[in-house]
Amino acid sequence: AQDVQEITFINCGDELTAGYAEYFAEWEAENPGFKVAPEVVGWGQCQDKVTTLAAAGTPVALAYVGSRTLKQFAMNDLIVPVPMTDEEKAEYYNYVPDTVTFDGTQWGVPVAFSTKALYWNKDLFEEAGLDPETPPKTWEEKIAFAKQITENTDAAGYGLVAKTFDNTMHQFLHWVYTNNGSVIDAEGNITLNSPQVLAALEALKEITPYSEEGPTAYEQNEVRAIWLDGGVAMIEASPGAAILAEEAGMNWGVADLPLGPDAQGPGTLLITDALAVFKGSGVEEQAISLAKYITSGERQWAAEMAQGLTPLRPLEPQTSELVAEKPYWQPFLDGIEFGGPEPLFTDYIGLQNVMIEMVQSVVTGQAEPQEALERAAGELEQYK
Amino acid sequence: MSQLSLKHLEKSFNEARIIKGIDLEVAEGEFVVFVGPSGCGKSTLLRMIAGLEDVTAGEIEIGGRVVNELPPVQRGIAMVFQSYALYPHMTVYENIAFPLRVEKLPQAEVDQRVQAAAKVLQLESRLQHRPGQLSGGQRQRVAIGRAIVRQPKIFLFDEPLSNLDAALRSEMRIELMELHKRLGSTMIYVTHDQIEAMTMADKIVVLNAGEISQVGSPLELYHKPDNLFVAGFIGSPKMNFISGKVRSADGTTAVIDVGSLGTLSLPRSSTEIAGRDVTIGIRPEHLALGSGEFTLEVTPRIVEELGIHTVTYSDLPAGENFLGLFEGGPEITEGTPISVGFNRAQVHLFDHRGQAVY
Amino acid sequence: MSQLSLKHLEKSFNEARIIKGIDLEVAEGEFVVFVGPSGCGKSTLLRMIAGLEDVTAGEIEIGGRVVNELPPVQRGIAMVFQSYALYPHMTVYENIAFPLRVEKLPQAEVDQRVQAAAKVLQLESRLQHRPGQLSGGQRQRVAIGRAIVRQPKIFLFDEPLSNLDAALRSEMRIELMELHKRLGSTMIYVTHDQIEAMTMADKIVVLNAGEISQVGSPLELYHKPDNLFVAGFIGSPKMNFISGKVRSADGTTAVIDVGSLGTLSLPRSSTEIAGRDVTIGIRPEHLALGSGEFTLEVTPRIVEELGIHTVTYSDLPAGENFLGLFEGGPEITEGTPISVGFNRAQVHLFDHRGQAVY
Amino acid sequence: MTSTRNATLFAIALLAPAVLYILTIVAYPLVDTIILSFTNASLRPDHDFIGWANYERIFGAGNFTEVIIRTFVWTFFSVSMKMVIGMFGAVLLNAAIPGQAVFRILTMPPWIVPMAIGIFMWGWMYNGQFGMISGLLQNFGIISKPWPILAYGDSAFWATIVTDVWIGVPMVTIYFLAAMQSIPRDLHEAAWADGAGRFYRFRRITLPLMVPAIITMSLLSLIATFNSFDIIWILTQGGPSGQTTTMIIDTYKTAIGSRKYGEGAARAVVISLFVTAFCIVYFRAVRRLSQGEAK
Amino acid sequence: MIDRYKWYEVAGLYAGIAVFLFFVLAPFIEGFLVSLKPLSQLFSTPYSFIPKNGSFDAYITMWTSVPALGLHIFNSFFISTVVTLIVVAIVVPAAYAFARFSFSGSGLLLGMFLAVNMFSGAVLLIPLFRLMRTLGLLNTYWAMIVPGAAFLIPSSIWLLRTYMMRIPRELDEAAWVDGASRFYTLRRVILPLAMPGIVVVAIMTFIGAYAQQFIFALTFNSKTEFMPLPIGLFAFFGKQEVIWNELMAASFVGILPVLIVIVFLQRYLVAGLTAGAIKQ
Ligand SMILES: Nc1ncnc2c1ncn2[C@@H]1O[C@H](COP(=O)(O)OP(=O)(O)OP(=O)(O)O)[C@@H](O)[C@H]1O
Ligand SMILES: Nc1ncnc2c1ncn2[C@@H]1O[C@H](COP(=O)(O)OP(=O)(O)OP(=O)(O)O)[C@@H](O)[C@H]1O
Ligand SMILES: [Mg+2]
Ligand SMILES: [Mg+2]
Repeated sequence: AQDVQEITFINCGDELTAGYAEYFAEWEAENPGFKVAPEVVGWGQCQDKVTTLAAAGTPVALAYVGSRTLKQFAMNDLIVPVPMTDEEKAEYYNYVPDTVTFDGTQWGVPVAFSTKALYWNKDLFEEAGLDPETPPKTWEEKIAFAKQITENTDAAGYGLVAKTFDNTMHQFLHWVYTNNGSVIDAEGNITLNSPQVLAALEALKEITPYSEEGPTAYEQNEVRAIWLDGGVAMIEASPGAAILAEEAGMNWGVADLPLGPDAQGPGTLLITDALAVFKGSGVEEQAISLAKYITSGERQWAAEMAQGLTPLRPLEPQTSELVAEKPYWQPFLDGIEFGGPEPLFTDYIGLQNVMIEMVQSVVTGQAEPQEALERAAGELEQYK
Repeated sequence: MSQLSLKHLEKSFNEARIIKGIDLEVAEGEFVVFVGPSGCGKSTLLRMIAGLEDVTAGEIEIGGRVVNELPPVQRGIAMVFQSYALYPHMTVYENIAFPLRVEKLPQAEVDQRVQAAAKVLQLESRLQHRPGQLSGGQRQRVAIGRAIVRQPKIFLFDEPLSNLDAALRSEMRIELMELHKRLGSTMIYVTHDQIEAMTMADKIVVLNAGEISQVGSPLELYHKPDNLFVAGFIGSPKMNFISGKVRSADGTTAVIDVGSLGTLSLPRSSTEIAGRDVTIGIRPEHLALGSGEFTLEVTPRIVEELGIHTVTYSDLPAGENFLGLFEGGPEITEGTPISVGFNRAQVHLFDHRGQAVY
Repeated sequence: MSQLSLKHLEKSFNEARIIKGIDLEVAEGEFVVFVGPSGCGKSTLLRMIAGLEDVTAGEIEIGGRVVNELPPVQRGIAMVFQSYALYPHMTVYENIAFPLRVEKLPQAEVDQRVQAAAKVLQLESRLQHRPGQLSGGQRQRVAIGRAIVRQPKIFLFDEPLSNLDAALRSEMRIELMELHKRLGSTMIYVTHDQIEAMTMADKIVVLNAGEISQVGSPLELYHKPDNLFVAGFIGSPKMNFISGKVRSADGTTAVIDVGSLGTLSLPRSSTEIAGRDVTIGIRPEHLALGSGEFTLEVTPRIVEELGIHTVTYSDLPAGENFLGLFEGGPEITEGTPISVGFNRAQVHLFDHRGQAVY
Repeated sequence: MTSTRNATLFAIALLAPAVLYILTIVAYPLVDTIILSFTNASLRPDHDFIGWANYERIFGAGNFTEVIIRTFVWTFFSVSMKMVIGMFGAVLLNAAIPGQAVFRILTMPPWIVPMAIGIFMWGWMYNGQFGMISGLLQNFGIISKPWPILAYGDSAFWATIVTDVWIGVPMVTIYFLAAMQSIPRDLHEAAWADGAGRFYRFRRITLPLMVPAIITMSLLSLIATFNSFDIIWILTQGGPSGQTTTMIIDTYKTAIGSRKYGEGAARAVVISLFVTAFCIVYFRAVRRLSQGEAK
Repeated sequence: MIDRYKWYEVAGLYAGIAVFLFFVLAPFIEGFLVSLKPLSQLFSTPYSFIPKNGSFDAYITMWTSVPALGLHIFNSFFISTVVTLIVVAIVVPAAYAFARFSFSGSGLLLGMFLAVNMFSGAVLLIPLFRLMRTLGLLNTYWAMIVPGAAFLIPSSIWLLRTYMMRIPRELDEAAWVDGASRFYTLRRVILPLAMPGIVVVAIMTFIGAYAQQFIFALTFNSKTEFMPLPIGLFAFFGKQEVIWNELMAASFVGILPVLIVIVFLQRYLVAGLTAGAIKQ
């Protein structure tokens, strides 16, 4: 019999990503002697499973991972670099390649992209005496609107996320990236303790009283549910919320994230997932080939649309068509320009813990913003 | 008025009728002993009086009040269980003190009462042991101790002395009797020990298969058993039974043909028995070596010398067992015929249904 | 040669010495009865012979072989536990059949043997019950059944009849004795029942606090107890003890001052006792109403009429209890003085250490 | 029994399968773990021995004592509540009243349902906006605004305990029930005849006789609770502000989440030592207590 | 008689049971309500205990959302059954040894067994994974059965030992005197008497294997056709959305088989232990 080599592939999710089955077949046809063996693992356990397999010395060839983990894998010599040509980089939106870049090279192929925008509930705006068609454009307005809504309606003004979950850091990074702040620079210096971030923390503190009761109990999906139920007027969320809002029959709008005083333009947090190629599977070459194949322009676009994800590439004419057909997509693309990536740290969990702790201490009033910021900045040093 | 009265008391376990309609009156301060063969329902009856078993039918009255539905403590009883029911996790001291603790008596009083009970029961040196470290007899004494520290109106004892040796047992017997005198409580006492039954009881209740066979004072039962069952059950060794047929019964004398042993004429007023099968009974201790009003010759198969007396086992021509009990240690050897006599007045007569005929 | 021999056998639980050096020889086919006060170590000794308790010191030999380390079944014994130890999840039938199942006997044989045992033990109608549904006596009989279906070389019985009524008990006694005769097995039997001890034993071993007080045939123990303990333990009611002082002992006659009762002269060869404190003993049944070689007047405090005989309880001037046992039911009333006599030959004498002096 | 040597051989034969099984499947990885605790093993395939460095780091970490104390408090309350509620349940389910067969079965679901699902359901309950607790309290007018239980350190701390108790209670209840059933009936009858009421009998008879069962269950609960991870992780991830962070959560966050296997192993070893010490102390205390009761 | 209750006692008992069961079942009530609500209306205020427009749709759609759900339930059942058989077979003799023979080192050994329980599976995962690979068990049912049983054995031994210690020693002794071998005694005397305890342990094991052992299945097995229920349920977690109603519905359906098993075993749980065994 002919020797057919398997390329094991872990696909996070509850089913194989739409279209992949065909792409695999096509790719296999082009690469005789290799066969793709996909395994679907639920989101909750996917990352752990991939990591455990790698740590145990039986890595999969190719797997979905959060781009934030690439640095850790790379530093531990578990994955191989997947350099991009400048052409390839250019195809992507601004900053997307950065999410998988560290030490000057790329360590994964971006496969999913997520950006956030501000949703508001027009009915609540109206009820509070605000113009339902005018979302806040600046932090100042956001806080003022939130205050007005809280005081004039049964609902709270703003959906604040502060639970001990990764999304709390993400949401805080919205503030950071809409005020031209950052956490770490390209040289690896911690830049957290800056006036821009301090302003973000202070704004957060200010808006807390106009947020739902007990923000430390809620993560993004829960806050979104409250928003859908009319419990809060404004939230920051991904495009998925739009579909839910439609289903719920709400009167809603979506806009760019409001900007801080130092903002240079619309910003957001850019989160990507990537396909990582693990070392030692013996089919690294083919895995890279496969990864690039299934994430090439059109195929990637199709997958994104099927899943309701932000496109990785400003593909035309598809992008224009998308915005024309579903105008709510616009703010999600706007923010990319001045957005920032998830900071790449060797110990991502460490980073996350520090940031969450910082946010919670401010939200619960246990610490003043400046003090919390200094402590966090100090602690971050050890996780670089 | 009687303190305890049982009226048509019945008990069934599932389908099995164990207690079949018992009527009994017990006066205050009386010492009543229940005897009967193993499995006849003594423990069951006691447990019903105690309130541990539901009553299937009938009534239990204590002090004139129907107590069928009352819990034990409200009936004013204390019970010694046949199975002892000691608390394995408590010391002997705490086992005995238990009822007093329930009553929340002050420690000084508890201590005094427990020590007193322990003294009576010769358990002083065991007070700090657990039941698991005690011998059978010691356990039984602890169970008694637990009952006597309380001073209830009615004591229920289920074979409380069965695991004691003769010496201790007779001491305990005296102790219990003195306790009875001192407290004046009513006592209901199950035993299978003849001596206990005969010496302690004011009234013996003979149970047979869930029914009362006879109630009476010990000597009444001994001298005038109502029926074959009681006659056989009371007295040890057992009464000798010989079957016979009544030749004639004229209202003053009954002439009975006792097979190869000849004829016996007894003063009986009954005429109904004329011509019927009867059983005559003679207690082994009523036989005398030599001759009496009636004399017969038997050959002892077994001779048991007990020191205090000697028991012989022989077979009558018709095959019946025939025992004799003679004082001291007379010269009797197995296989050598002896003559034994007995007197008319000591012969019991039972009709074909087993009822005594006097 | 003896079949079972115990050599300097000792047993301690933790620090407590329970068995303190027992030497005993049991011949094949002998019926040995252990008696002794509650807690003296009878069960413990039996369990050591069975192989259930480790031996602290000394040796157990069966058939000339030291078996200290052998498991019970290799010792060829069967045992009836004082606590029955029935298997609660098995029917009576299966409980009795258990040893046969172990031996993997064919069902027909099992059935035949179990039925036979059930018949003897009057358990036929209970074969399908569980132990939990049985009365105390029924449980005990099942335990016996389990021992007798096997036919071991040595039977060990721990108070097997203590829960039975007199009638069944004497039947069972006879059954066990016949079993003994039929099988010729050695039997070691713990009891606290005088009658059982006296009638069944070839040899009685009297234990006291972990030591052997005396070994002998029943009548030996009755008539010639070695010491005060045995004298008091064997015989029921208990022997009367009266303390006295030896006036003179010339090697043929001892003259004893028995306080207010006067002086007693007994034929005794010992001279050592001269001038010492002694105890004299007289069995209640050796007293006769009226006069004898010695006569004394006592006032019965309690009169117990048992039918077969009458027991009186009186106090001697020095405070000792003094019992009398008289045949039948003589005319004695409480509080009325009576004269009782006894003969020189029936008087026991014990020196200051409690040893008998003959 | 005699022939101790035989008995020992037999005991060894009986134990052999268990010992062999555990040796291969657990002990071997366990030893591996202990060795690992002296290395800097991480995701990287190779690792070096670094002596006690991992242990030094653990004890050097600033909040370690705080976490230990919190863990003990959490464990203590959780285990005691399990015992108390389990006993309460067992007593109720032991009563001779109709319907018990059904009630006993209805006790089981928290135990049967996959743990994560049970915790999600509690997450729903604790939700301030949509959950049953806050909702019912609002419906009955006891509170006026939503009460997000997991938002505040104190209530989150207790909420995680309650959930842990909930998951543990069925097993404890059923085990206690079985133990209660094996207490001879005549002991109760004797005490009852002496006038002891239900409560008194429970205290003086049932409870002392159940001491072995209580020890067993509390020991097993202790171990399970000490290592209880999913509940806190799913409900609060140790928050807010670390106020539900127990040793195992701390370990997970700082070591396993970060894939520092060496340090993780060291933490596992430390936790096990703590549990062991705790178990021994506990065991002694309970035994002394139970002996005291009997005196 | 002793079991007789006054009316207010009965009322109190039922009230107590109601409170107790409410505590135990409240989250299920919540979960059940969730399973009845359409996804879009899951989150709505004000809180209403009775769902407004509930339906059982989730109970139907879940079979199409996660087509292998039935298979997962079967797998869980199968794995748990095998685990239970293994555990009982190993634990019964071991517990008996610990309960009855006090050989030197028995305490230590017991302690060591318990110590095993103190290492939660998570830290042992990597070494275990290597072991499973060496034994060639990855991606088979055995990958879940073998470690699953291992971590359930120690506590089961402890539980059963406690139970067996309550069986009167005299019963062993009687059998021993009657010539029964120790094994025969174990089989004919101890085993039947320990049945309630064994059933408890078996149920515990079964449940432990059925519902709780998530991590081994996840790590040591990649084949969907072998995946047990807990993993299967996680299929209802999307990246963004959790299909709560179907998840809850599937959870309820998933625990049914165990409930049915327990219905059958429940009478053993209440079997009296030593009624009538001995006098004391
Ligand atoms: N729970 C029960 N279920 C069925 N039958 C029972 C139950 N308890 C007792 N019995 C039966 O009831 C009868 C009477 O039992 P009980 O214990 O009262 O006898 P007893 O007279 O005390 O006998 P013993 O002198 O042997 O103790 C027995 O035949 C026994 O088998
Ligand atoms: N396991 C034990 N630990 C400590 N002491 C014990 C133990 N077993 C028995 N004893 C003690 O040993 C002594 C002898 O007990 P044993 O059971 O042999 O007495 P016994 O002669 O059979 O008494 P009884 O006639 O009352 O049954 C008792 O004092 C008892 O308390
Ligand atoms: Mg009885
Ligand atoms: Mg004994």
